[in-house]
Amino acid sequence: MSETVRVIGDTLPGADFNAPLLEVDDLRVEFRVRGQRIPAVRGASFTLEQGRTLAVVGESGSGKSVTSQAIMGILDTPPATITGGAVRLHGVDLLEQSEETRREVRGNHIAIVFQDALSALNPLWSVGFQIGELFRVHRGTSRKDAKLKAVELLDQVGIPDAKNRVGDYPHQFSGGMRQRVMIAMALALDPEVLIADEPTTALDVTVQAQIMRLLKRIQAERNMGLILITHDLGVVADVADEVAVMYAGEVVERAGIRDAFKRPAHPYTKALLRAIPRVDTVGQELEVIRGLPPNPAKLPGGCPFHPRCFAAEDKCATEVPPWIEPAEFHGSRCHFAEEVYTDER
Amino acid sequence: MGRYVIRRILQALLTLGIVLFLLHYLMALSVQIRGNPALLFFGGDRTPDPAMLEQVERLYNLDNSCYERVGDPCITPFVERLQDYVQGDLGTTLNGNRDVAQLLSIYIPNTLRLFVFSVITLVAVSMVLGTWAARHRGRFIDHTVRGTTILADSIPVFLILLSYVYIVAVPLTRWARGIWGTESFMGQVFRPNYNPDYPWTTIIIPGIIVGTVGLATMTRLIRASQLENLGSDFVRTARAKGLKPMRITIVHVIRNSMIPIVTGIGFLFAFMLSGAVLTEGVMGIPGMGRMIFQAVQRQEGNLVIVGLTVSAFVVVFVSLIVDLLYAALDPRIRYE
Amino acid sequence: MRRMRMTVAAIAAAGLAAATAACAGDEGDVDGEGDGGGVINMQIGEVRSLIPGGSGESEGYRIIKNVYDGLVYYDIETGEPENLVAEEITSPDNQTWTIKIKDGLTFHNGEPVNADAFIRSWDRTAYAPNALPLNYFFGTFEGYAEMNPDPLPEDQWADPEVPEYPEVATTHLSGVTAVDDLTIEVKLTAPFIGFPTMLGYEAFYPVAEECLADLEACEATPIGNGPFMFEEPYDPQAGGTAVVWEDYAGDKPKIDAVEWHVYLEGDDCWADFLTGDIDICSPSAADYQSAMSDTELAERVIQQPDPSILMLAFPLYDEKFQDVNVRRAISMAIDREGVLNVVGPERFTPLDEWVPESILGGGTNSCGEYCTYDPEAAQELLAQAGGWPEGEPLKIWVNDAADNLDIFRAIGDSISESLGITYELVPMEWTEFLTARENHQLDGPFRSGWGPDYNLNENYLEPIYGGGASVNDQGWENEAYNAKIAEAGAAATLDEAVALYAEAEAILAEDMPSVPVFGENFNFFYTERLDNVEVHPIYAGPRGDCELRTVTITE
Amino acid sequence: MSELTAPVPTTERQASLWSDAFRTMRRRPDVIIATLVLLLVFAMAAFPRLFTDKDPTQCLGREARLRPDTWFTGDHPLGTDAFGCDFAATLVHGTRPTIALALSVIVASVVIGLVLGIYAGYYGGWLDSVISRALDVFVVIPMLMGAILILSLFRGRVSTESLVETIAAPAIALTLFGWMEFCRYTRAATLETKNLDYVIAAKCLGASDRRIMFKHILPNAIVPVTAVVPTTIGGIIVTESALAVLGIGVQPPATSWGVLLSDGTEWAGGGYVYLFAWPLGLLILTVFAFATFGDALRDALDPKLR
Repeated sequence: MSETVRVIGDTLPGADFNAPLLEVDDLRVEFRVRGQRIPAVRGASFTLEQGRTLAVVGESGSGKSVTSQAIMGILDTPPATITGGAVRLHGVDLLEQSEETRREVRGNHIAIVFQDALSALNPLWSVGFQIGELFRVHRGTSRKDAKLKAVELLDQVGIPDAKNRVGDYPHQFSGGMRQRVMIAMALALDPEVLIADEPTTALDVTVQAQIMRLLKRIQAERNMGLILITHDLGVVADVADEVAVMYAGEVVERAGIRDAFKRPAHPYTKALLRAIPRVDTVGQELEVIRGLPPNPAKLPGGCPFHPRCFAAEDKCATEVPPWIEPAEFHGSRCHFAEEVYTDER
Repeated sequence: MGRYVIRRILQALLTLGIVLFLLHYLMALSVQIRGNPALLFFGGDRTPDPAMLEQVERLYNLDNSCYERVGDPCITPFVERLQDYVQGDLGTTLNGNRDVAQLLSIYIPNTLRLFVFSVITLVAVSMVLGTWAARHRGRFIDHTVRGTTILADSIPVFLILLSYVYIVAVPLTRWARGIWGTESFMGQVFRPNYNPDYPWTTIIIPGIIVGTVGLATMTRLIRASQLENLGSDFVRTARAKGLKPMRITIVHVIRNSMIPIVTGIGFLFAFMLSGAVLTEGVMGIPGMGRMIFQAVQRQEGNLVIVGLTVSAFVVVFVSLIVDLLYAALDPRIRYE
Repeated sequence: MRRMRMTVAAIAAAGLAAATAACAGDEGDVDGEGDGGGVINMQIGEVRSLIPGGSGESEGYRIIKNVYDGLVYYDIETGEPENLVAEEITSPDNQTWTIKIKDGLTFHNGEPVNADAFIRSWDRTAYAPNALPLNYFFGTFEGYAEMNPDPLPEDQWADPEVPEYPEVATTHLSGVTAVDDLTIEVKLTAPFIGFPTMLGYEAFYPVAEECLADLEACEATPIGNGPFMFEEPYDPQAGGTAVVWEDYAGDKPKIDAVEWHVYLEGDDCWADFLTGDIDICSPSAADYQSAMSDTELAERVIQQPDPSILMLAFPLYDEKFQDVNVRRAISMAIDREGVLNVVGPERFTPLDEWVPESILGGGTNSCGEYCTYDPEAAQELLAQAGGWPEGEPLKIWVNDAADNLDIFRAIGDSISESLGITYELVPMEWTEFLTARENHQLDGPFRSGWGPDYNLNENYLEPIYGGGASVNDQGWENEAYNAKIAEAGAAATLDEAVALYAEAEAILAEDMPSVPVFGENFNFFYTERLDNVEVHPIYAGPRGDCELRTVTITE
Repeated sequence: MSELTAPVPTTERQASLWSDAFRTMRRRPDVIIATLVLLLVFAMAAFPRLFTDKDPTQCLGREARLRPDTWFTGDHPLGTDAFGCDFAATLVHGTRPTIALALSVIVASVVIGLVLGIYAGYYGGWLDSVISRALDVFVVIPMLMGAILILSLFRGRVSTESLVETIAAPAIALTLFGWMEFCRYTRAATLETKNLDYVIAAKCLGASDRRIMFKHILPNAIVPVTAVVPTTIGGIIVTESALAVLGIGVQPPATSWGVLLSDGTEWAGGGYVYLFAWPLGLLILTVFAFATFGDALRDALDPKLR
């Protein structure tokens, strides 16, 4: 719907509009700590189309946040290093671009909403300043106009009395409102891809729903691609179009949201789904996944999930499972993907 | 805010009042235990006539009998002293009968000038080093900066001064005068002693040397806060906004790092006052530090009390300013 | 940002100061190109007062002696008083003195220097309520007692612990009268042949009427009658400049002006001397050694004895020191050369007399062998006297100023090494030391130093050892000695008196109530721009001075 | 300073905090070197006879300032000092007063600070007000100035017979103006800890105030205090030398590094650099070792900022 027709070629030379909006291909990230190399992301692949919502789901430490930061290009290097793969925006591999181009891409094309808005906003500057800063830096807008734009944005994300609150500091907002400020800031330059990294984790349940609705609405209005990163499958159900489940730094299952919920093809996904409290399971005992998430420095051999897997067999401990697609647009990294998909295991 | 300031000021006044009384009591005790400082008036190797001594004692309010009884807090002279102070009469010195207020008007500016240069040095050097170390955290430069500043802090400042005066200053001055001439800035700046004809120029070097007091503490503070800020979520946000590193540093890191710097200066100020005692002594700067030291040596009770109260006032005042600066720097802090 | 501005301001201010100084230099001929003139830069300590009678310390006197002219001036060679303002000083009986003043002399402000000028100065100093440090100089004058009364009887005090004094009714010394405008008659309470030698001292300088009218102004800008005068006020913390008085009647100084730079206690002028900012300076012991090894610098040194002396005195009220042989043993146990090596050679000279050579009547070597280091003889003497109490340390009492501790530690080390007894150094703060010494509370040898008030051997004998056992610090009394002192005071001529005082010194030497240790030395270095540098042996100040009346600037 | 906060306390966490700290420290080469230096200095203080067989009180004026031309051999391995005493002996024997002074000041300050801080923080109310006010009052007078004031005003006859008498006066003066930092940390830690669940639990179980204070709160308070102790010791050594140079610290003929330095500064200019360089080197080395150790300890106890 964007009224401003952007000339993408200006800021992203070589853009091909027939290519997918965002394509992450076998992305690999390592942390180097005290001479030790710890893999954080070990081959993440997924694709995002315009106007669609992709949910990236996983436990903490599964590499989903690192992936999002790698896409943004804001990993702390060192200790993190991208060791392989590609992040393609309109077919252009961002990893090969100069730092300057990447800076232009940030905010202009891809924006991110962080989990904890309190620490993600600078406590010493007013929210108006922090939103306006984007216009001033990227568009050269004057201080006054930038402030007007900020008011407009705050209004759009549903902050009441935005005009008067634009000069307030982050600590003067409630948690939900602060997250709205964060979203307003991400939307400022009308990006094509919005990454929301656990946007509701720190919030109350009612507020969570409001924020999710807001994100959905905005995504629809602006026809953006939205990557929703969360550890909570429950949040994803109503919002996402597709889901990518991550475990131990790799995508273990990728599917359309309905398919994934109905017929998961990876034991981990299945276990996650069973752990969601639902109206129809009231009275039954909730299942929990046994064991702890693996230490990325000491991953188990074979399938990294095997020590916790209900379906594991001997070969799971020795052989790395291949990518199996039991159905169209539905893949899983499990030796027994077919069986799990068909609910034989 | 206003209420907070008033409460802080009242608290500060109470502190100063207690300091004033304690100092008075210490002086009284010292007179009671050690004997009469009026003897100083006569100086030299001889014994004054008792009648003369009495005259002098009367002149300086030392004739109160409480000075004969060890442990007596001498309340009456204290009240008289306070009355005099309130009326703006700071009294005179025993040695030379000088007006104390007039002495302060000479000494205070000198010490302030010294502090101007030392604060500039301290902040500038520790900012550069702290930022540098933070950027290269855990690497060789970080360790080197840390080691060097700790080493610099381990060398007592008066020894740096003495080495400067005795070893470096004379050849440096001669060299500079050979090039730029005696009356030039360069010809004066390296002089081994303060010179009242060049009150700013000849105080630069001692100021810089005093500025090394607390360098390690300050650098460490700045490094830590820079690290905290550099690794903070809001800096990550700023990067996600596509800001240039320079802008991130200026807008999002430095202001946040100012807070520990302000604390650090407030904290180190007291140490600088100590440094001033030695520096002013070695470099011949007629300032507060040296005045207090000599006054204490000569048992110049009045001068000690006035001098230390002024110094205490400065410390209290600085800490008040620091607290108020907090509020100015950090919108989260609002004193109620 | 504000700090930045301040730095800029600082540099600007510095530049300005440099610029103005340079301008002043052009006018005042600071660089002194050729033909004499120029400004000499002198170091000075903290000055107490610049009005005669108020200083009483070397630094004030160093300025006063150039800004004022006294009745006499001490000859730089012989040390004898020569008339300066006085025309002649005579007495028929050494008790009533008549002083005639030269005609036509004035103060800087034009007031005449006459009998009244002196009398008003003396009255001011002698008047007890003024509490001036040099008050005691008038103790021998008739009428002093009326101006310095004894305290009231104890039962009349309001507070039993605070003595009270009667009002002093008179403001004039009755023993001093102006016979005519230019003649003063002074009556002393006892004959004193050395009276004229006292008159060169600060206490006896004249004071202008205008000065007494506004003491505060006069303190800053003294109104003197000497060759130098202040145009700008003198600042005791920063110093000041005195220029040559154009209308000075005597021999005018060869320089244009003198600028005094203040070095307070603990400061050292040496570094500034090396950079040429100070013209005369005395180095510390360590700096002295390096200075003397610089051949070029070593040519510009003035070394001569200073009349100040250092002694180790005995508490004769303590039973341990009753035997003269103990006192002699301790004296002979002191390796004076060795101690000198510790505190810095040539700062002192070993002393074997109670009156130093530079003083009228001094140089008698009266102590002789007993002031010579001889550990064996010392041990023998100590054994004769019955030895030293077993296990008891010899306590040496000193006041902790300057390098006293170093000197007496070295003395203690030496005694301990020679006699095999342990010693303990007891440093005391000055006022406390003074009180303990006077009240005879010390139980071991103590420091005793003396600098002369005037140039006569009497000044080293009477004030220190006279007055009887209860009065002097040693608790020493010898009738023959007291008689000799009295006889000398009444002598007909100065020469006769000097000889009699020397005899008194010999009596003192027999009893040895104190041990002469060192006479002090001047070691003054001067810059190459100076010439004809002379140092007056009396009151030159400890850290460097010269005769400003005769010094020249060459360049 | 403010960067130190008490970590969440349970007994095991305490134990692991200390052992973690110990383990981290053990691995750092700078800490190992600093520890070796400190051990050497302590050995010199405790057993001076191991390092020299000369009597430092035997001094011959005529032999004053013999330069150490024959390095480490001969009669005077480091030459003689300004009084003709063997310089090596003086230096070694001067270590004990220096170290003893620093240690006694730090022990006294820490004890005073801990006790006052815990009482102020635990009981609050008027006790807290009084102690906090005292803190304010002492804080406004810097340590060196306070020490100068006390030492000069009450300077009198000082005996140098025994070690205790030698260091008593400066030790008291420095302690008087040295306890505040520890008190402040302890008070803050106490305030933070006293409302924690396990302390309240202990209270409910009827533990006495004293038991709670010293059993439960003290272990927490001691963490920030310990972290500043080594650096403070270095500071005390420096302050002592400053006092000695001003002539009001340890009184000669007793020696300390400060006294040696103050003699040394006098003679360094005259070409006797060794008189200045040796005590200076020893002092800087020791203070540097303390500071390095303290820096590492602070890091180890507060790993966030490493």
